[in-house]
Amino acid sequence: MTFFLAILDGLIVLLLAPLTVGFVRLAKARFQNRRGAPVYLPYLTLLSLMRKEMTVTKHSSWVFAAAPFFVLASAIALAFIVPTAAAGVLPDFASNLFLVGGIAAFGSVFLAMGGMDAASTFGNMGASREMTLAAFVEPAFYMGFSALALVGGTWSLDGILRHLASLPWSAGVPAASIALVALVFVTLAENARYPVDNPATHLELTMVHEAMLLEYSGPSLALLEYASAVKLTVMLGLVASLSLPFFLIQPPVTALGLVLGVLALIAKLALAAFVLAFIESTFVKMRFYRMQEYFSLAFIVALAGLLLALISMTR
Amino acid sequence: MAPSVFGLLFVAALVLPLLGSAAALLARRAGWGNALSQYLFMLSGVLGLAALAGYFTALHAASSVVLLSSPVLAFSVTPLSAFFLLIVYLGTFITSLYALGYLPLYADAYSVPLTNAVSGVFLFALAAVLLSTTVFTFLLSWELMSLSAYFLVIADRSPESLSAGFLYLVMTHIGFACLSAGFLLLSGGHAFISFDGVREVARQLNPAALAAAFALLFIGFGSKAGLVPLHQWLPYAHPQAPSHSSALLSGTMLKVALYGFLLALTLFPGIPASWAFTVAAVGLISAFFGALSAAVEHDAKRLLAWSSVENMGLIFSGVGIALVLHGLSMPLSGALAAAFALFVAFHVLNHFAFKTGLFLATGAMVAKTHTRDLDLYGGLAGKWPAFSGVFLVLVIAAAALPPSGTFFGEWLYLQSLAAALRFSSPLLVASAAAALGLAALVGGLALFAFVKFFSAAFLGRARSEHAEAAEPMPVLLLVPPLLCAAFSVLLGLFGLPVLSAATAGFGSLVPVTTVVPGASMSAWFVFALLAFASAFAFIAYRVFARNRTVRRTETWDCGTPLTPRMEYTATGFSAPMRFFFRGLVMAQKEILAEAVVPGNPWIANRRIEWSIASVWEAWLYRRIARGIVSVAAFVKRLQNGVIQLYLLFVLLALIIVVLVAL
Amino acid sequence: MTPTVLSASLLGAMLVASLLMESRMRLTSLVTLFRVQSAFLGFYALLLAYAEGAIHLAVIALLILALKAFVIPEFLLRVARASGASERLEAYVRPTTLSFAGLLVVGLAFAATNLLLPDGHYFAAAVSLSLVMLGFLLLVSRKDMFGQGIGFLGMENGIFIFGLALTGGMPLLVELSALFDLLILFILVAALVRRAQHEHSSVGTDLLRTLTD
Amino acid sequence: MTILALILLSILSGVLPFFARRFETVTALALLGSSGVAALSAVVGMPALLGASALSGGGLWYVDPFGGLLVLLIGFMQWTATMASVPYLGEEVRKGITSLARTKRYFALLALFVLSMLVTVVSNNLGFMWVALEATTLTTTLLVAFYDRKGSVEAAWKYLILCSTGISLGLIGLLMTYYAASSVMAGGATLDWTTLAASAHAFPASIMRIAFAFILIGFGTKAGLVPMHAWLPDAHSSAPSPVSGLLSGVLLNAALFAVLRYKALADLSAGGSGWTNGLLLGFGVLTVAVPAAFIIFQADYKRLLAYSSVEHMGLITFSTGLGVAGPLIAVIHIIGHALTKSMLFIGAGNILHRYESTKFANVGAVMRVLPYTGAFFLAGILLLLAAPLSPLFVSEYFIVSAAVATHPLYTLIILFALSVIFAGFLHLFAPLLFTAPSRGAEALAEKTGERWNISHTAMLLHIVLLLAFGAFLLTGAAYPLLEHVAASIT
Repeated sequence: MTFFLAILDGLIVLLLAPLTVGFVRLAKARFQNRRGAPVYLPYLTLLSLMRKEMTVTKHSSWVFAAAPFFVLASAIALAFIVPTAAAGVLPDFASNLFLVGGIAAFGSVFLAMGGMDAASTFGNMGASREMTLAAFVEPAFYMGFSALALVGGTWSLDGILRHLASLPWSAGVPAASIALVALVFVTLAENARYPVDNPATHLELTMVHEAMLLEYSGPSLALLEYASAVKLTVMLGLVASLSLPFFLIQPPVTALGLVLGVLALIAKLALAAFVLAFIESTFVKMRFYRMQEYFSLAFIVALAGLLLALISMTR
Repeated sequence: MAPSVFGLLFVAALVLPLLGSAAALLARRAGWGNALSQYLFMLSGVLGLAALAGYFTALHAASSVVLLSSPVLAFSVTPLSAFFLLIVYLGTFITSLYALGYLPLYADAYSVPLTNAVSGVFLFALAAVLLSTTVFTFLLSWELMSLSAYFLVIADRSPESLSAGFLYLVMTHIGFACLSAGFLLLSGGHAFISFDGVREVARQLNPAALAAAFALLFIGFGSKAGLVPLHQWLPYAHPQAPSHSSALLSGTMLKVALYGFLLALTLFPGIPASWAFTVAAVGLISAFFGALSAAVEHDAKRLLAWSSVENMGLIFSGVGIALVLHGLSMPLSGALAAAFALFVAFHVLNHFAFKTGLFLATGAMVAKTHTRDLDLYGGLAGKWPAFSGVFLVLVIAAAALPPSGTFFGEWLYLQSLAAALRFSSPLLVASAAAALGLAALVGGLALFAFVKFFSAAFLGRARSEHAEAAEPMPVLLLVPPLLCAAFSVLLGLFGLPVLSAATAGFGSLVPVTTVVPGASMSAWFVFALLAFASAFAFIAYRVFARNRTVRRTETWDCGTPLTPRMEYTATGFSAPMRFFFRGLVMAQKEILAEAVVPGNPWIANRRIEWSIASVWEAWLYRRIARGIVSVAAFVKRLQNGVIQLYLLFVLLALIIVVLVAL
Repeated sequence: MTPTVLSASLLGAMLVASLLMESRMRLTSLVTLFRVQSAFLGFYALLLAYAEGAIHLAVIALLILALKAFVIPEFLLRVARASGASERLEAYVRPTTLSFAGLLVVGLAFAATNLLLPDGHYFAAAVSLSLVMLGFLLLVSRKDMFGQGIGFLGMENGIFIFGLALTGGMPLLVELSALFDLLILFILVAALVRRAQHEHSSVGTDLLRTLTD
Repeated sequence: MTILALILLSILSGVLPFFARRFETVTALALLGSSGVAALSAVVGMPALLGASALSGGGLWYVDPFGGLLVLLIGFMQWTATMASVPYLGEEVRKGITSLARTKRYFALLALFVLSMLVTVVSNNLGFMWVALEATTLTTTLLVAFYDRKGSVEAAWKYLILCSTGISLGLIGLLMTYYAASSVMAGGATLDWTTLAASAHAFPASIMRIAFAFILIGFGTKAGLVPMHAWLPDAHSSAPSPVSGLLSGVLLNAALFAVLRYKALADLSAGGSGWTNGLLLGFGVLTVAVPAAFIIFQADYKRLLAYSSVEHMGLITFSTGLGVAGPLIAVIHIIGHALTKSMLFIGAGNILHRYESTKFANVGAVMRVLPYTGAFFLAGILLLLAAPLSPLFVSEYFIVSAAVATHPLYTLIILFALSVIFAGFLHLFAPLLFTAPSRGAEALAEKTGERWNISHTAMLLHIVLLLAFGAFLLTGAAYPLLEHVAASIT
């Protein structure tokens, strides 16, 4: 029974991914006093991209063609092993936090290789910067999640979520609050949002993630766009459900509980998208060569989270 | 197999390399000389593996097989040495298979018979170090190993390899001096003493002597394993050797240094926490410097050498932390110490697999493109699709990405460190947190280095005629790296379960490895997950993508026609790293502008000169060298040619000795 | 003049001779003083031989008189004149300082003797030790090869007295071969002096400073 | 009786070449003579080495196992030195550097030198030993000044004056020992070592200590101990190479042999070897450390080999002072160093003739230009730097094993000095062997290649003997025999 719930949790995320991106774009538009496109527009763009013809540069090799599949595979794997709507459905070895870190790195590596194979300076610069960011995000990523693990008592995200859900809100979440802030830093860096990277531009000096997608077109571009959408949804969903561990789908589930869970997830994703849009509209993008300040800040916040977790645990 | 039979097998495997080198010398005129010696080496590898198989299954690796026990020389197989012998014989087999196709390509650069003869002695010495059970035999075979490695490094007699060989042999000799002093300090004056004897003698030694002996042994083995600050020879020496030998140097010799250190640890009655902390700290610092230098390096083989420094640093820090935890008596410390020991064993195997494969593959690449500078590579994936596929698997293993065995090794390491955060003593938690942060950064830097290596070499357009005119890759040079890649994937799938089963003592395969309750990992699940996700993505593509026509066009260049020189080279790729760590890699960049028309600053030919230097070499090595030189210059003034002064020396000595005699 | 007074005065004469040798800056005067010293040495040995009735000692004494008083100095002067070496000798310091240094050395030697040999024949040992030290001083202070050669021979004389004073002389065969060695040594000194004079047209040792480091 | 025959034969082999007129007959006669001497010294040395020590010639000669070993070494090495001298002088005669008369004088002096060394080692009478040691200096002075080169007179003069001064100090020491003996022994003192050793326990310890002081400084000058070593690099580098091979290889050990004779007497009189060991250890460390400074940036490879001899003498002296296990180590090191160093000098001779310069800057790519000499030279360097199969590896291992527990500071100084010397050797000899010289590289083209001559046979003999001895050490059987030899030193 829990096996189906895990598959369901993954599928929900896969379906909702373009919706979250739509939410974020809508919220940002509204912040900029624009009407913004309808929320379901990303679904349509992906489908239309799928039907377009692909133009591939002569100089690229098989790596350029294979990269989108691996990037999407890593995103899909993340969707299935990171709990968003459901809790207590995955065994310990399935959602170990270091496994999540590894698979995220797997995805960004192939994205960077795709960028490098395009033999254009834009892609190369994007790949070089992406790999630098991936290298610097790891300490903060693992320290933040370890702080959470101390609070949750186990190293599998699913177990942490289940533990937080079982505790009254005041007991669990405050202890993990600083760690969650660190995770927000990490999420922004991992998904190429402000202040690390500007997702909406094609200006070579400010784009990192977009630069690597520059050479892709047609179905490959769709796969890559969809993969980044899924990754964004997974991480936003995780942070949201960790900070608001209510209405989660627990194993002895009833039909009502299921529907409520999905709706709660949609609400949480909308809220998270709104917060993300708010951050993106207020913060300015940091210069790439000041990135070590950003990541050292993230690491220090994670350490503070660890300290708080230790104090709250021993008390 | 009865014990005596594979005692014979071990002896055969030990002696065959010497036969191979003799054959190489005797048949130096004949064309098939190289082939004959390589086959003999491979035979020794196969026999060794067969003997080990027999040893592991039949005796359940509990007791040791004595091969020779004369009062001076004594060889026998012990459980600890059997594990490392596995690596030596695997390495022998694969590198000799590779040398079959590789050495004929370099018939003019290396004198093939001599190189084979020396590598035969080297292979013998590697196995002999592992098999020796008395201090004298150990030091004898150790010195033989170091010396034969020197002759492999200077195989092509070029000035760079001579200076690299010089630095290597001087550091090795200092290490050997420390080793002999350390071992003999422990054996208390007995010249011919077995390691068991040393254990008894060490028990009665006073703590100061034990501390001095440990320091000496750590310096000796650390310098050989390439730990900071005695690592500077490794990035110079390994690349200069022929590729199949540098694969052996990096893949196997560093492990023998680790074996020596582990053997030395068993000799001490007890390891205080302060020693273990220093080992862990030095290990982590070496890992950081190794990874950082690999990230900014643009010479292919030197990058791999730096990555060896990083991995050996990680392994030694694993040993250090295991020792610290072993000393504690807290609830989880026992399980965590076992986890780190498992990490050391597993990472040794993983590093052997991917490093040997990478060195062999890079050797093939350098053989075909005649340059080692990554900035001149590019577009090789198009020319050698199969080869680049194998290389990608090896790079994934080197960068510790999920499906590879190294990822599960890194997981063991980081997971156990995170689990150590729960201990109560603040010092332990602080150092565990620092170690976790640094280890994660090291993982990131290694990731950066190997992505840079793969993409600069294989992707994009050829940046020079070296890469443009790369000849097709012969199969013989492709098979050994393929074997290594396969072995690394196998390690990923079965490595952790088999090893934890072996160490845990029961026979059945353990699908899920658990470090502490709540922290477990199953290799098969990860493979299944990635396979399922890739299938899912492919099916999504097949279902949704109606129009699958592909049009090959020029890369989008917004107007200005793109040339290969506009691509990011490996140096360009690592520019952010050089900027962020400019203090540590001592990066200097100068843009020199000479005005075309004197007096007119605007029109000028600009030239950029940039350089990175090793912090250690600048601060530590040159300082010591300058100190020795100044002392030598001072002492040299004694021999100034004036006979009257010499007579005064004699008189002075006489007076002093007579005064002593009164 | 009982034998002991006679031997004491002979030893005193030898001491004075070698003290004077320290400050001689001309070759001929240095050689003559060396002859005088060796002659006294020969008589002292004869006296001892007569006193103890040791025939082998007498033979040795006569040989010393023959060799050290006549043959060697004569041969040295002929070589010096044949090779055209300059008559003037040089030293690192002025002659007066040399003689004061000689005095200091003799004082030290006398003081050191009772440290080295608390119960032996004190005066003879002291004189022999000072002769050795004076020879050494000559070796160290003189710049030219002649000075060093003569200094070395003076030291040999000192050691010979040391042997006589302590043990009444070594067995004949050993003494003979020792003297034979001394003769060969002197021939070599002469040969090297001639070669040096031939090559550098000077016997100064400051030209012999090329082999450094 | 056989010793008398040995002495007569060596005098004969010295005189023989004078009767020949052509160069070939001179060398043939010299070779014949030296082979005879080698055979006879084997007859004298071997029984003493294996069996008990033999007193013969009416108490004049005394050959104990250690003496026997040195006789054997002298016999073998003068044989290979003469073999190497034949092509060495042949080349010089062909180039007109040396006249036929000089070659005759060369072989005569060489034979006399060998004779004096043999007498030093076998004489029971300490007076005779002193005379023989002085004779070694005298016979080799003209050999050091053999060539008319710039530094040879200077080297010979320094060699003569310094060594003779040293040996005179040794004479004072001998006289004091004689004095100490006569004050105690009833039947009148003799200079025979065996009788002295029998009653040495009664000698007054204070006088014997001062006597040993004089002996150590006196004969130490001859053995090249620092600070009395200044003559050694000059003399050994300006002498003809085969002779400097003998000088470095075995003459230094003969001088140390003399010192050890007196050490035995001093130890017996003092009732314990603590005091003398302390002195030997101190001088040993000094003699290993100081040459390191000269070896690092040495410009002349013959001087480098000479400094290396000083360093190895330091190691031998240090090991003799290491108490019980000491003499065993000294024996191994003496054999190892003697054979290796003389071979290297023979190789250096060949290199000198082909490149006509002893400077590192003008010499290079020897492995390509002189294939045989290069290969043997490389093997020699490795054996000298204590490569695994070399006897020096075993002896240096034993030194560290015996000394690290009791004298940690000394061991660290020695290990550091050895590392510096190792680095210096490698830094200088690797380019010499492998890369073309900076100056005169193009002139090498037509000089490449060499034919196998008798000097290569000599070098090969040395290497085979060394490797055999190294392998013999690896089996357990070597150590009882070596203990037997070492026991006779203390």
